[in-house]
Amino acid sequence: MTDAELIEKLKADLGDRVEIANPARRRLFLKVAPEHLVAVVTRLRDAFGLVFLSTISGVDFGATFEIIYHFSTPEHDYNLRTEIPKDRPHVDSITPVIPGAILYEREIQDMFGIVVDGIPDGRRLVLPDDWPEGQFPLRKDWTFVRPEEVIPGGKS
Amino acid sequence: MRIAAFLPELLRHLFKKPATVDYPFKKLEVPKDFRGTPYLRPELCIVCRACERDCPAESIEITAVNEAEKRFRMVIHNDRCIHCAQCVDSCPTTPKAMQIDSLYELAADDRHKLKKDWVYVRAVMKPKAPAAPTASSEPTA
Amino acid sequence: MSFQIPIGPQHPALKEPISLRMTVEGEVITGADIRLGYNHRGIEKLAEERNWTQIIYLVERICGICSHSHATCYVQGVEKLMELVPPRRGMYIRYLVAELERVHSHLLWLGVAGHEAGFDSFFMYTWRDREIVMDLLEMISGNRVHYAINTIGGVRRDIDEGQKAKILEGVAILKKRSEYYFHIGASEPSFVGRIAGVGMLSKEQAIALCAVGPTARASGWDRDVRKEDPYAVYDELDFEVATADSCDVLGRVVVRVKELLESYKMIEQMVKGLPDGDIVVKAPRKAKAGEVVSRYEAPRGENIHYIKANGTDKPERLKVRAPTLGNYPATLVMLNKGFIADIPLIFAAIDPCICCAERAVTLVSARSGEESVVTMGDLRRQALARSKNAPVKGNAVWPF
Amino acid sequence: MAVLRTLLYLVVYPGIIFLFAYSTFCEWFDRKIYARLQNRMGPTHTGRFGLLQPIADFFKLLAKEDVVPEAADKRLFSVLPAIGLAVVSTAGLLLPVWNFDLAVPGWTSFPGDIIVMLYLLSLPTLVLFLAAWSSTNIFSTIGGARVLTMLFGYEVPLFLAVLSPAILAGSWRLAEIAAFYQHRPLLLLVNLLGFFVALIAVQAKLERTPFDIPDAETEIVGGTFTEYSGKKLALFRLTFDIELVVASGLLAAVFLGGFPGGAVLGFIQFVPKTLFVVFLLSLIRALTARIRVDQVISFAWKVLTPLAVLQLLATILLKGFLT
Repeated sequence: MTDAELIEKLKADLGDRVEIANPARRRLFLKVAPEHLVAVVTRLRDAFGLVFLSTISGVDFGATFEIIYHFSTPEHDYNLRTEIPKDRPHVDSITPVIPGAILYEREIQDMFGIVVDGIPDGRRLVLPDDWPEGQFPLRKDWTFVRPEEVIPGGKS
Repeated sequence: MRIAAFLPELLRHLFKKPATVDYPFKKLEVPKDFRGTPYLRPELCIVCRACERDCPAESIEITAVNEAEKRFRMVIHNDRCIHCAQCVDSCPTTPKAMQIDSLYELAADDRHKLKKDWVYVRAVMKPKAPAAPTASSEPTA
Repeated sequence: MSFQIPIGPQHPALKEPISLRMTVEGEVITGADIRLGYNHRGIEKLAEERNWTQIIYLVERICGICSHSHATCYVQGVEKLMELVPPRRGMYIRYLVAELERVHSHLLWLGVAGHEAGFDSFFMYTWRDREIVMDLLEMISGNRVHYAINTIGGVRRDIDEGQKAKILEGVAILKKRSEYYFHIGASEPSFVGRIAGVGMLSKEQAIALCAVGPTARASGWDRDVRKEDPYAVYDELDFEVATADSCDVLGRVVVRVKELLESYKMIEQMVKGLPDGDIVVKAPRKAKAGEVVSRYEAPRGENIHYIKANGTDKPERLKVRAPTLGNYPATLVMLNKGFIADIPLIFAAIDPCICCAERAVTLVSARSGEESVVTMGDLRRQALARSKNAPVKGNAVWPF
Repeated sequence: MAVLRTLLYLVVYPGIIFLFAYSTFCEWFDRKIYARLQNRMGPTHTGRFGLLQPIADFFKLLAKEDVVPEAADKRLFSVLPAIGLAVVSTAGLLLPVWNFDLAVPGWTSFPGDIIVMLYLLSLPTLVLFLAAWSSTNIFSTIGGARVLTMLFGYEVPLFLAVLSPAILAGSWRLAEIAAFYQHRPLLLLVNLLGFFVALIAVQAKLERTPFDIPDAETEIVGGTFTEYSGKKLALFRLTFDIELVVASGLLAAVFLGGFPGGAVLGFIQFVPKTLFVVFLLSLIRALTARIRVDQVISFAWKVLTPLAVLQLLATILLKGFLT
């Protein structure tokens, strides 16, 4: 199936819930509103065989977050993106549809402070347990001030 | 499944020379492209700062000692160096002002001793001519 | 009686820090939990402050064993962003190193599997033979671990005729040895008894939990980025995707040995068909705004980098997903109902490469079995207080 | 004179000095063979050919910090290494190398000493279990449970295999068994099966691969030894080295014809025979992967014990045939 055919098929199936871009061969970028996310993922899994989630990336745009779900089938790569406002960072969990998404959802919770609603296990994943609340390292406004290097037993 | 399938191989090795090298007493040669520690040939450096900009470990530091005399100081923090030799690739002069040696026994008990610095006068862009008469290279470390 | 045993963050079976909390009843595992973050170095954040060239060496240091895979994955993404086409010869050398790295990684893994099963002779032999491929890599790139052969637009070191001959010679020896290991791995009864039927992961579970790489392929799910999304030179090479359907650790051994044999085939093809020409094109310092998803089949599975550029010499966002992370949910399923003795084997069978934060220590009190999370600062204070209060030992002097 | 002889026997040969020196040599031999089988060098630089490496390791451990866990039973924890060492050294005294009179049983060689020796060799296992249990560490506890589980597996085949030559010789005294086979060397071949059963059981008793389950470092850290450090660990390691010597000496005395001819001739036979056994044990160690504890039990009861019983039956039938 060529890219153009696939896009036609996707458009026919999902209607105006998604915007589709095709920047390179085999690469599809689908944009979906956050409220349709789980429904679209379910439909894609059942009708298009998207069972394999590679990872979930988050990007900080200043006023909004973009979350990208990278799926792939043997023929195509699907990158499903959704944008959520920063002042209300909530997104629905896709773990009921794709169980393997759990670690990636925990990761974006840690790193961006995005609240994943309905996640079965919302503990911290990569950040230490004594990490202060409300600090999310991959947000653009979070900066790390490198402490002065202290060499034990000598001057720097 | 076979009992003691490994036995012939094991017994064969009893009479073979060990595969390991008795390291501090015997040494292996390094390949010709080995990336050791970077060093500077100060008479060639045009202070373009390409190495400083591209160094992934931020271990090269160039500061002006005297702007008027065009004297500069380069410090290579070998305790931070990751031996990627990107500075050699980035260096625009021919021959390269940044060079890399092939020493590999770099352990030291004091990281301050690993710092190397050069104070030198900036070379002119055409390094094919013999070094400028004012160029005095004096490694101070 | 069920009790918890902590495997890690420091444990002889783990070469890197990760914490597995096992609930066991006698020798049988009834529950498993995983805790990451002991090795988080903030590379994604760091990458946002570096320029395109510096990041090559940064991502190379995500992992020591598959260093080339991360660098290649990143570089091929950046080349797409910059619309560069590297010369054919450069591409061939880059993927030649990639396949050699796969050989080295799989041989290393075979040795580790042997060691985890207490089969040290196997471990020593595979690691001895791995030296051959390490020497080849050192000869091509200059160094043994971080090859640093990638640069944006090609590679940094060329191959001459003598080196080609040496590569072919080394691969011929390795081929013979790998076939021997295949034969031994399938026939030494104590080894097979340890790995057959251990760590079962059915195909349905592998798909649901998004397993990647040899773990997925050993469950009969033939996903391989090299085949399904042939990047660079892989559509010109003749190879097969190695799979097994036994779904256990033995299957993972078989898959990896088969992949070794496929890699030797590819190396020979690449060395023999090495085109002439340049090895590198000059890269611009800045990339146009845009985004790219770069996929690469690392020795451990699919490696995916998402790179977003904003028109400067630094990326807007670099997201790295190392293959091991994708295999953790599957590992927890595999561990369930296994024996304590199987923990290292099952965990090693996904070839874990742990890259992610440190700073918290979980203490399990031996007496009460209660857990308390203590920060590093507290621990240091406790240690200092204890050493201050401790009486000076009379015999704390060297006795001779 | 008798007192001097006894003192020599207790202190020098085969007493504690000899056992210490020879057990470190056996450890060196084991390590060197193991390394050479794996195409490595093994100990090389301490002393000539690295001969002093085990002694250097021993003294290094003696100088290390000795940590006793707070929750442990301190008295038991500290005294167990010494008990283990004493037990195996006592077993070493019963080896019929010197100072025995075939006609007159003495305190170093008496009817039934083979049984005493087997029991003395079983005691270190119990010591190990107690050590593991008193450490209170979770890994040690698992290791201790594994020690006992394994004990139920290998002990029966070992006893059956070692006792069948004794039945054929018609004596419960090591020196007499050895003398019996010296007169009829061909009968040694009858016990070949028993020798291999005993060899594997001894491998399990010494907790070496494939039976190093109680201290499998990749599974349960140090297992039984997790909490032991410094001097106590050094003593435990020495215990295992001496146990290696004593067990290989027992096998050599029972299955390989013993060591006749007084102190000097006996010594000349003792060394090659025990080294042969140690070599075989090293070979097994290099040949196999560690198996699981349930596999040990099923292997011991389904394979080793039937083989040992077979050996016993063959011996009894042969004995009836001979007399």
